[in-house]
Amino acid sequence: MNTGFAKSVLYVCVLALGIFLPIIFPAYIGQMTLLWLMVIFALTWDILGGQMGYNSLGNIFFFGVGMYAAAMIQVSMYYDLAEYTSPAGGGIYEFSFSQYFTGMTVGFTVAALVSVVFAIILGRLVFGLRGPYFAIGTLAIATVAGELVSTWELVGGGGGLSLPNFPGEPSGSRTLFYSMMFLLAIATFSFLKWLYSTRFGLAINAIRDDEEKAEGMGIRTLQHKTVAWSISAFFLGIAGAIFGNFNNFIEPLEVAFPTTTFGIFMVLMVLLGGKGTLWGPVIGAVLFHIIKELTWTYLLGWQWVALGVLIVITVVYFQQGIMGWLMEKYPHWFGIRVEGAKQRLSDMMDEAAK
Amino acid sequence: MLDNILTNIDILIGAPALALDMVVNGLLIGAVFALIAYGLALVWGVMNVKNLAQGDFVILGAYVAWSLFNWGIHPFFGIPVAFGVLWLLGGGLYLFDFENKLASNMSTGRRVLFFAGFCLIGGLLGMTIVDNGNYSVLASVPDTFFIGILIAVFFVFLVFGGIYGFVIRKVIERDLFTSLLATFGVAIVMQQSMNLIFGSDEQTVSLGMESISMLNNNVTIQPTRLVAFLCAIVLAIAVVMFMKRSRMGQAIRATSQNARAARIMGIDTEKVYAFTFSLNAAICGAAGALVAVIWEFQPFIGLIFSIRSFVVVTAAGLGNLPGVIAAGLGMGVLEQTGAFVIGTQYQQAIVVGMLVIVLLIKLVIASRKRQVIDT
Amino acid sequence: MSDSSIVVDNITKTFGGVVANKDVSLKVKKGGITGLIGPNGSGKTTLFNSIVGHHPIDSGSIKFEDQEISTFRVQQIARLGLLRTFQQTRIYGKMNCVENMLISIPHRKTGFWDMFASRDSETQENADRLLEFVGLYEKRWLRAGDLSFGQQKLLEFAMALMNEPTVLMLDEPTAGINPTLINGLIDRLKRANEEFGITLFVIEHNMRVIMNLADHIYCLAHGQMLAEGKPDEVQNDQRVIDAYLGAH
Amino acid sequence: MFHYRKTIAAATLTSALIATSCTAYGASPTAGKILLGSAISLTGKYATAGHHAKTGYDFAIAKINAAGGVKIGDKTYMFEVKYYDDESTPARGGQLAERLINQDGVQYMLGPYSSGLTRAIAPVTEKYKIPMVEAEGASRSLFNKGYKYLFAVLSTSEQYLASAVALAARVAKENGKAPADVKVALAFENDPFSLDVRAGVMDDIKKHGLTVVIDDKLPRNLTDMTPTMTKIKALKPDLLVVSGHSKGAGTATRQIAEMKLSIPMVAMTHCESADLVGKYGPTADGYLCATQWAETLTYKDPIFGSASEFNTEIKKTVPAYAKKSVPYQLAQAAAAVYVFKDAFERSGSLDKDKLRDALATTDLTTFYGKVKFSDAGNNIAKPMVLRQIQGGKYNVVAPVDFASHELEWPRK
Repeated sequence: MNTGFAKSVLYVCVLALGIFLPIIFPAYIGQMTLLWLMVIFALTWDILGGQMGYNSLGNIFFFGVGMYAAAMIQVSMYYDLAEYTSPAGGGIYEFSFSQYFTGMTVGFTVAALVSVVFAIILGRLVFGLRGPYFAIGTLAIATVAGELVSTWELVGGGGGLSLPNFPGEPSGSRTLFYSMMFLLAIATFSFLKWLYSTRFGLAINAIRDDEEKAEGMGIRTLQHKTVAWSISAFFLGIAGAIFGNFNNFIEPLEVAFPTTTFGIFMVLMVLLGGKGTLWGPVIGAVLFHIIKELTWTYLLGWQWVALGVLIVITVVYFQQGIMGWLMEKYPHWFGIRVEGAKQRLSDMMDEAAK
Repeated sequence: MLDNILTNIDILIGAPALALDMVVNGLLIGAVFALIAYGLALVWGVMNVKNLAQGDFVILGAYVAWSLFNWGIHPFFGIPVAFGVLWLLGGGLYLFDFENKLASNMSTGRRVLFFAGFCLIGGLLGMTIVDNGNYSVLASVPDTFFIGILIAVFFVFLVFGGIYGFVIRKVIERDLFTSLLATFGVAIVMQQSMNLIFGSDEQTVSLGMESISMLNNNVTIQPTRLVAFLCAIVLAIAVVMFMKRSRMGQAIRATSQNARAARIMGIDTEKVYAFTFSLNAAICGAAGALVAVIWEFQPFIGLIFSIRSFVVVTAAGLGNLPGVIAAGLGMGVLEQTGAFVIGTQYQQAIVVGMLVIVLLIKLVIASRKRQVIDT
Repeated sequence: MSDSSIVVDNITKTFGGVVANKDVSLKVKKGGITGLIGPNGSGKTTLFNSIVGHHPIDSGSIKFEDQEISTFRVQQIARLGLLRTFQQTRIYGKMNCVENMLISIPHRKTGFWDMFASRDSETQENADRLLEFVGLYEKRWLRAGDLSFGQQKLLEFAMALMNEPTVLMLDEPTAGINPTLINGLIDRLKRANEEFGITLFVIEHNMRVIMNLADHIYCLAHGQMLAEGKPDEVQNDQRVIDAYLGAH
Repeated sequence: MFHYRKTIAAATLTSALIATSCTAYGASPTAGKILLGSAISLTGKYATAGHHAKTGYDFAIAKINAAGGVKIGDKTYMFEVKYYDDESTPARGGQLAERLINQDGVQYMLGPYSSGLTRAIAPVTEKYKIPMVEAEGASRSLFNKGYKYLFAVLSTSEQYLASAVALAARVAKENGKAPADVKVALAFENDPFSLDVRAGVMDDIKKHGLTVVIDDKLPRNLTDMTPTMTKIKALKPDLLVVSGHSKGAGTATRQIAEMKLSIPMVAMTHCESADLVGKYGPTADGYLCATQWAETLTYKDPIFGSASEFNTEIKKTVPAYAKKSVPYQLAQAAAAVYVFKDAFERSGSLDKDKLRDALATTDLTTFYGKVKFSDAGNNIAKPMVLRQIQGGKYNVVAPVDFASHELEWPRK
């Protein structure tokens, strides 16, 4: 039984769960869509937060940018956006099947591109900040973005914006958004798995471990940081676009740029699962989502208290996360070798053999 | 937008006294921001704890003052009480610091004192819980008072004992992220607890005091804000004197400069930390009482005070009280005039935008060093 | 082309009111091993930092291979092939030794898309060879942070070699190393100089080491250049002896 | 070997967790019961109003059940509600609606609080063809989307303060002033509801030809309105219109008094919910308050009795309202449940499509007012009323048909 086989078993299992669970439990498809969104959140946050050591609190910015970019494109391709969003409303807007999907395709592409462009521009600004100021600076950017969008009348300002209705059966739209989110999560995971295996993965790890040394060794740190942020932004932008359509109604402060909910959750999920690992964010996201959904059902009224306590426990007492804990406890599972008695013994044996 | 700005500037040119009005009002409320920010600068500087729950401490103080007001205690007497209550909460947390040897060595007298404090707070909270903010029960059923005490002591034990003993103490001197996220968790718990205890209604302490008007009513000064301003100044002076003169103040300053060296020199840093935390809690309590008489508040509004204090502290730097006061006052003025000129809907954006600008300025200053800005 | 790799001309660096370097000039000969000595606080590390672009200098000029670099930043200078190691050893602690080596490839030779290059066997072999060279081959899969201090120093040295620099500036390579290993290290430094053709510029405290190693030595005291010359000339210079003994 | 173990362990863990999460829930509609569902704001910025609405739902259900429940054919059903907390955020609202429908098997929905949340939930109920009677989402943007399953018992938001504008124009004429000389200051919160109220007010201002001198949008996290008040000082408008939920109403009232502004006419929404009289007493005198319902109106129905009886009973059964006036948010929530009861009984079945048709043909008089839905689903039978705070009492002053008191103008 080789590891390759075991790994493929795992991947097949996850894929099978992703495909069959919504068929077996169709009632939970909405929650499962969100589950994959959470996985995307955690994975994209971990690029910077875990692998590169830059704790951003403002990644949610790209989520909102993607969401609004896609929404604006989807509507304005067929209707006058200002009229569509005016509070008085200007009539009934319907989108045909082809309009809906053409709009979505174009919208999603633009969402991804706009997010990346923003990442590149803002990257030059924020990557000069270190430590606490990076976190606070990114948080401030996301907050300002939400505030500014809410004063932008073209997109409905604080009044929000309804997205085109799905021109078909409800089950169709549910399956559509589930598949989109699932595929995006799989794509994100696969992309990152590949990315971390390249030199890029090593470089951002180096930046995490000692940025000054990395600079001293000639690594193009700003370039790496910007690219890492852009990758994050790319996937988050698309995720935002999908979520906007899934939610059907978007609004700046709480749906698009929710710095104090999704923005913090993404950090928390990564910490819970173990940062700087590929599977940690996934595990963290799944666990967090389940805990959250359970408390929201069974602890009505107290759910936020429960969440707050969970945050505190994770952050204060269990910051290495599940994967980190496993790695500490069973390093050999992960192919990590430690300077232990065993190792020294084998060193001595090697010496003797020579 | 530009039209709006021009129109607004035009209004100001037409009535220049209004500019004075906004500056005065801005300074008055800025003093409250400065006070809250100073508390934050203290815990940030001494304990390296970036307290995101700062605003929620303030709101708790506001609720204390509001409760007292409902019992017929004038809020200006409520200020010292709120200061004291939150001090006790903060300091009492020391009792729950189980692993700390010093707490177990605490003299019986002090324990009794703390316990009495807890009973007081307990009673207060308890009655609020039982009464759901109506205070009709207070006069009629004395039993509930004692039940209230029991519930509240338990509650206080759980929540506040937890905050220091199980959270704050564990994140001192740890990295930024730990304290930021941990206190965010604390903030959520506090907001929800206040929501469950006091209800989600907006509350305020309305004193109905006549405003002082000058220059043909173009400049109005609300006495509440004036008192708030004076209180903030007096408190700030008291804190500065305390930090300069008292032994504890010196120990705090030493610890903030180098905790390890301070420990080697025989300063009990654990004690300093607990003290600093309770001092911050007390400052927040007093600031909360001021907030209660100036604004409307509800359990979820704390975040805006947290944000403002973060902006102020980031702009002024740690351990720089004159800077914090100046930045706080400036923040107040900027918020008022900025919202007037650019538009009220940008008020929040202006506040947070200031933070971005401050960071950028810092960045530009730092970029004079060769290594910070990359090619 | 001059035969000097680094030419430092009259540089001055102050921190606040404290003068760390005053009108310091020196030349590092191409292909040679140049030493820099001086008592504690004489401004050796400040000089290093000025050369590699760690902080701006107040006045003077620094040339590397005839190119003015005094306004360049750390990464640019590193990508020119001028590399330094740190007094407080710096390695990537959470990565294993091989990974530390693989990411220390000469970045000046890479383009944008090389960022996403997969691991190739050539680089891998090169890394293994250099780890073998410094004697860390057996421990190559250990996390770098778990290595002993001396081993970390060796790793840092290997990483620097991996980078294929033209000039390598070493800040106290033997500090904190077990004395029994020092001879091995000197030997390796010499071999690096000879076999790989890397110009070395070494700060060293240990007089025995530097006298063995360097072919030209500069001595700094109180931020100013005190003496220079062949090892034995410097060793016998009365001013150097006074400086070390604390006479003024 | 080790890798294999790790893999299996991880796979088992994942599947176990997902399985638990999915089977942990479980719901089935109970026989003899009609399960309604609602995502309502119990926490977050709309929590106050959310609680009002929830109290209204609960009260109405208790009342209807006590009066013998819903009679469909010869069977009797009791109402029951499943609540979730939407945390006042639209991102959560839509998901919870899905959950109510799919997991809890809810076939009939009661609305959430606020237009924003209703806008997030309506697409979901529409998608599943679940009839939703909502009582707290007044934005017109809800009724131009062609929704077939959305019914609102309340008047749409553009009507909220329209009569205040008309009133100002009338007063101006009576005092020999041209409407164009009437200066209006607007201060509206930047959220779906208030923006929609603003749109309505703007239409009416245009209609009557008044002049807007200040048009401020208030931030969501409002603490201070001083900048707006300063502008009022300079420009001295004749009418100030404020809408910003209870926080906006409270802050405005407080700061108008503090800055000693004399504005002849002030109109706002959410006076009752902000408890202006209780908190600010005489300083709030003379304010015009838009309300969907007033306890002094003369409507009645067989379950709740008259409006004033409803009012008294709430004050008696819910201690929190003993000392403050009962907000209309509560009354309209109760009315929504009553509309459901009526529609169920007329449709004579539990089928949701039949129920929808029955709802569409509702023509009912409740203690809250008349209810009759347009094709778009909004209630067209009930006007908004405008009350003025006069000596600490809310007295209806407009429209004329309902007015019990004369308008006091200018306010002191």
